[in-house]
Amino acid sequence: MDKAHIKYTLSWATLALMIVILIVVMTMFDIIGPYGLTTIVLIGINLIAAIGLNLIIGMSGQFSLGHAGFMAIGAYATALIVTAVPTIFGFIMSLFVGAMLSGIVALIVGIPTLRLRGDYLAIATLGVSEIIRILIMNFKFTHGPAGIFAIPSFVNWPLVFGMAVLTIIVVVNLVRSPTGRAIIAVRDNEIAAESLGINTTKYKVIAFVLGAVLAALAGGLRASFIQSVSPQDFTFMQSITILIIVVLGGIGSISGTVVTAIALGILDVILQNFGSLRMVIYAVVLIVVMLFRPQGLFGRSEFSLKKMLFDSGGNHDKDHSKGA
Amino acid sequence: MTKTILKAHELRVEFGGVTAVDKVTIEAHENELIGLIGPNGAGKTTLFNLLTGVYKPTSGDVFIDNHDQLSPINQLSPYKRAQLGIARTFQNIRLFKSRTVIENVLIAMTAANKSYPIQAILRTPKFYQNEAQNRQKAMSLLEIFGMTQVADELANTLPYGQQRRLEIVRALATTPKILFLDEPAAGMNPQETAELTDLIKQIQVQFKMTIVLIEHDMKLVMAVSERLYVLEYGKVLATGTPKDIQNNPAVIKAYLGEEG
Amino acid sequence: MIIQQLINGMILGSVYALLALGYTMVYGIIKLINFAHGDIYMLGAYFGYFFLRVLHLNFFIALILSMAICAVLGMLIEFIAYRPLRHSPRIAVLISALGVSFFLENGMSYLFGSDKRSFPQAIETTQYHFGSLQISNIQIIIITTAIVLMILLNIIVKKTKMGRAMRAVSADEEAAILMGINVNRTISFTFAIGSALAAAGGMLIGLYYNNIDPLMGMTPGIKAFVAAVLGGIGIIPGAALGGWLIGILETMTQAVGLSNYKDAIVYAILIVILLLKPTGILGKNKREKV
Amino acid sequence: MAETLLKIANLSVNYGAIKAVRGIDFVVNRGEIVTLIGANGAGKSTILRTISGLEKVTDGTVIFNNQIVNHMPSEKRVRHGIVQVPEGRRVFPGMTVQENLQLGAFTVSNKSQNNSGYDTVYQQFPILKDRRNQDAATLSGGEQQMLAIGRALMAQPKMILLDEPSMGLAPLYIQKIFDIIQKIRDTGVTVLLIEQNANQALKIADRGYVLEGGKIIATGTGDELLSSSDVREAYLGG
Amino acid sequence: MKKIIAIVVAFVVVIGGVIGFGMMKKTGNKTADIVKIGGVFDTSGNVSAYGQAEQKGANFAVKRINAAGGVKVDGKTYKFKMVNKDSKSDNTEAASVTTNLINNNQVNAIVGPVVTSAVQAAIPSATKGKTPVISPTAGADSITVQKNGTVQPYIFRAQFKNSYLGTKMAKFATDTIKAKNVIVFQDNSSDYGTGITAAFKKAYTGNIVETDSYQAGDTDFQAMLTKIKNKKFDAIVINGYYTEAGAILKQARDMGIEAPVIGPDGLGDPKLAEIAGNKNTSNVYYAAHFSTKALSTDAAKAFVKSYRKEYQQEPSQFTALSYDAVYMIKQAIENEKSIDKAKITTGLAKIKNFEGTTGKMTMDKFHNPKKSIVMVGVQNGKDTTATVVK
Repeated sequence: MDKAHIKYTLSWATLALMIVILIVVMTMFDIIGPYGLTTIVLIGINLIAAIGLNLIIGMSGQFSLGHAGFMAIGAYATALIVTAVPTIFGFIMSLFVGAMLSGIVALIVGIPTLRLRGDYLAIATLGVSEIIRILIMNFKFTHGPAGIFAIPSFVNWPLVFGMAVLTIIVVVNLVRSPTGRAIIAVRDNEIAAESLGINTTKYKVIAFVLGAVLAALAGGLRASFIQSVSPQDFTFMQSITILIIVVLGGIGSISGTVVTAIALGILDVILQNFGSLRMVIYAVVLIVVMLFRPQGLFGRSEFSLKKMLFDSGGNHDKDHSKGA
Repeated sequence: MTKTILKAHELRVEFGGVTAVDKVTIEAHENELIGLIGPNGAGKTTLFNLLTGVYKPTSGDVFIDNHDQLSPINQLSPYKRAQLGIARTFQNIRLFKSRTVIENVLIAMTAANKSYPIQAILRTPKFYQNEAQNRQKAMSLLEIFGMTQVADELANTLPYGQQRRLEIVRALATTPKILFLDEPAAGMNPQETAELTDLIKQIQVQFKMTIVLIEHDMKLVMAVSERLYVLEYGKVLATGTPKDIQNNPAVIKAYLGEEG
Repeated sequence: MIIQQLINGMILGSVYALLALGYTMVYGIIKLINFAHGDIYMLGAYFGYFFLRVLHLNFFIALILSMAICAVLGMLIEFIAYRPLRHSPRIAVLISALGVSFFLENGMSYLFGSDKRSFPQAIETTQYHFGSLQISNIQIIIITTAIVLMILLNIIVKKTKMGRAMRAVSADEEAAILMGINVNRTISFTFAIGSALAAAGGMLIGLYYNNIDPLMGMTPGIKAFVAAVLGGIGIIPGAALGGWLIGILETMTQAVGLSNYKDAIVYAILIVILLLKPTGILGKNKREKV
Repeated sequence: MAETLLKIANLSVNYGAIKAVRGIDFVVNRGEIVTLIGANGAGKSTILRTISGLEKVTDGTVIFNNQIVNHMPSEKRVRHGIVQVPEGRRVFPGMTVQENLQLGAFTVSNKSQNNSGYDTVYQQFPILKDRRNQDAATLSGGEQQMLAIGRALMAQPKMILLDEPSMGLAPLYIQKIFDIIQKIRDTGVTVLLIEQNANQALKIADRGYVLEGGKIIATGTGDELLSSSDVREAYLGG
Repeated sequence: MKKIIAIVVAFVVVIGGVIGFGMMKKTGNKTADIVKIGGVFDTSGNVSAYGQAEQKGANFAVKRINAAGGVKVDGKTYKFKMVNKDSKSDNTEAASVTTNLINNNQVNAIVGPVVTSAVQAAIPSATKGKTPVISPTAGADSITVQKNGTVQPYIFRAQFKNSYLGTKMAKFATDTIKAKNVIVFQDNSSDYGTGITAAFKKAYTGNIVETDSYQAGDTDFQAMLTKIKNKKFDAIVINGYYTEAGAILKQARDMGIEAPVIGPDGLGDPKLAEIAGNKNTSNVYYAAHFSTKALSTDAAKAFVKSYRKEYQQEPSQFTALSYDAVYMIKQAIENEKSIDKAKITTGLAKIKNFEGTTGKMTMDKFHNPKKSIVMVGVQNGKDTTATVVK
């Protein structure tokens, strides 16, 4: 590891630390109350799910409409295990089991269906997600449509914050590795990638499975945080909610996903007060953003601390000032 | 006697009743530069696609040299063929547009190197070491082709000639035995074409590999090829040295049409 | 009883088919999953409600008026929300379509409440019995209207100048331009026809089930889309086939006592069919040119 | 006497990084067959596509019938009489021969004109009449080419642009196609022809232009070019 | 390097600003003369029909209370104020909205959420915020009970619990309808449908010929009905809401199935007859708290009268239950003589003989209102009979 890498890693770590300090200070003075923290947690959870979906849609170019199904698997795994073993160990194990289970389902589903293209894949994944939900709704051990509640909570904002940061690190590190490059190569030009000896199915499946694992993680965190799960939480609309975060942020841009998850989380807070007008406003926002930024807020580009901090001169327009 | 690297035996393919390639038998030897010419629609690219595995033949076989033995590869998918040493470029450039030049080359090295996702995620020293090694390899390859200056540019921002060139570099990064070039000079101006001519010669000398070339620019083909196959209506019309071909009446007719 | 269930499936399927036709036409021409299509169906029902309840028009006049208004709305939606994105990534248009869908659903809910409304029974229900089979006049109207509209659509697409233009644009946009076809106008026309069919579906459903609400388009919308994919999206007879197939499948799963798993079974069959035939039942495989 | 129908002045066309056409000038007079010849990638198709409005002009002007048409939408150019038979024929495969022809006449609203259009086409291509209810996809390559030309004629063009009409066709059909092109000219339609088959094209052409790398490198009457060495060089690399 | 320094400085300034702001901020002084009631209603999304009806009911109650002078505690008059937030038919959103109302809006009590799963999601927030939540319509028995069997301290409901409904419906089917064989249709997309079915099955002594499920939002029931048409049964039990039940009723009657239909209070909406058609809405019995025809309490009479005047339409069970929920809070305040959240909670738990529009009720120790079920019989779309099920 050379000096540049250390510098680079440190600056990201500092940024994360600054955000943590900011939140802590704000809670200390009651500027962020329990509601603010709830919002932060929910944003973090959506973020994890959205990064997973971005890996599938953005990085590997596979159009999946089935994210909710994988979130459901994670959520129910956590709900069932933590209810049975209400300890932190049980919780960690449940996240792990949920992620594994979701990964296995994704593998079984992915190997045949990832041959399908574009909208056909979308509809197949939608189908898988609906099948998962309907099964959950009819199984005895999942408690039918009522779902499971009074799930012990082990989730607080530092945990979700940490998990979100971890997710970003894992995904970014993977994307910037031979594996990630191969995944993106398959997206950019499948035929060319194949002609270079890249097993395209393998890399599509890797992205799909990892995306599903992250979805399950998000589901598990949410189950424990909200302390209840029910099949209605994982309908088609849930997949769409996550999809919107990804597309609005820019397909293939992790920074875009992060910024949009936060922005939409805040928008949600504001819109709670608008009653039935809420979704009308949301709809208009969606259409307008797409009309003016069809490639999403970030396109495919990433926010780069390296450029911002260590490049002198050059005017980079994607320069956000953080803070209050 | 020179070793046969690739052989196609009576290769035939039909699409919806139309026979695009009709019982074509060709052979490529070690370190040979073969030109594949013929009028538009003669089936040249289709033949490439059959050899590289994009299409499956209706009948006939393709063999490739594998540890000094010709082994059939009809059933292998393109990526497996690539791993056996077949590399190619495309008529319509197929770069990874959103990636930088060096990344395009690195991607081509994926199959040859074992990758360890866990190392990547944890960013272990080993990962940095491997990455540095790969980058260096890629850089030295780019250097041969004078592309180090643009290594960090996005592939789709390169000028057209450079994009063509990058596609060739990328194919070479898979360390192939045989390289298929599908109209590498298409869309180039005469100067770029001249540079390309030198480049192809250079590759053959420096990398000691077999090259099969589809090209319409006859100046180029004639200048670099040792042997030519002429295709017309999916069949091999003639084969021989550039001189033979240029004076072959059947070929002239195929190109310029009936004279008289 | 099997035959009775088949008839039930056909009736349900007719509505899916009417909706699926719109999806398929739009998809065929601009490769967009028009998520707002199900909501046009809802608007069609609401306009019908207005014409029947407030203006007391004849059912068929109301039907035609509602179809006409929805045709205009369909064109308007295309013009505002899709046309500016014609050359953008397809997923952007998809999100825009979702936006339109949310807008219509929630806009209607905001203006008129999301409660169900009873649709005016403009035509009195009577039952006909054929042995043990039973069918109502409304059911007959639904099947007939659906079939008549499909035949009409077929005539429009096959025999009229605009219909030919639609097929031409969908087959090869550039070649169509070279024929002097105005692509924008043709796409508008496609939206008009598709929306009119959806509106007809909405009104028929209103009449049949006697209740309408702002979210009534959601589920049938997705089902119809699935039907279009099942039949081979972009292919007009495929949509009709897919619609009927899903209708019959749904009915049959209930008939054999699997009502709990109705949708799951439909999706499972869909996936199996897609795996066997990746472009749908009537779909043709197109190879990418290398 | 020669009245200019099409005038291309200093035309350049780029797409993306490719400079496909680099500042060319040429004219086509009314009633002529003019051919553009040159190897693949010389920019011939791009010129045709630009005349039809499928590509944007980067620089220069396209003047048709004394009107600058640089910004006229493609479909409008068809109404003005510029009709193209695109490379690869591009017939509508799922439609019948008759329907393809009807689409060709999309811009013609006059019914009697239209009917005479069919008469002319069917007279010119009797085989199309025999197959008028068959799907275009079932036709052979040569028949499809005839259909593509017939379809273009249905639009009653002032000028027809032919992009590689002989490509991929059997020799028998190639001859037929060239005969037809001459007949078309004889009915008063101006022809701009792109061909790889240089000998054949130059034989029937009044004038020709030789392209290489997006530039015109030689021009002359058909016979002049036939006997010049430039052409041979452009194709066979001398 | 300059940039890094600039960012560090900016960060310090921001943190300083936050601290400064925090120091200056006094603990917000509550507006003393207002009782804030949070409304967690799904006014958008797929259960918005019920959510909108309940929001209307709560708003109407507040309006009536204020018009009547508010609530008097120790000589001081408090006005009520509704703070409604949309939970968009999403359980997570219900939890989030509840937290928001409790912590940011500082409400004294909450009315809502609409459905069982949303209430389940809201429980942790209510418990943490020590704020009473009274759901007008959530039915699952479990929501008011903790895992260890003790009562969920902050959760109340105005609705019957599902098992009570199911049991009473079974009794009614046997005793009054004299049905020996029944068909059960259940909405299996909500706990309401499956919960009542489970209780019904347990309590019913006759024979259940067939149980079929549908999903909320379904409109076509031909297959289900065709299947049972030729079977032998004396009644159909529809465990779900009026929206789908209306459609089932219409299609069944059109098909010639004339058997009596028994349903829970979810059928209790004037829309039922509108959807099914008056003629078809005959021989229908639903469990009611309240009926526009067979009114049970004076409060109900007054409510219906004023509601009709205000909105020119008939109130539904949803509206009435939500209306009652607000009045129960008022009652609790009056009983405990305090608007304090903890006091309201105790007050709600101790409600006795409260005259609501949906009946005279007394909270049991699990926060379920004990009130008698009236099975309302409908003929030609009109409520005609009312049978009290003991």
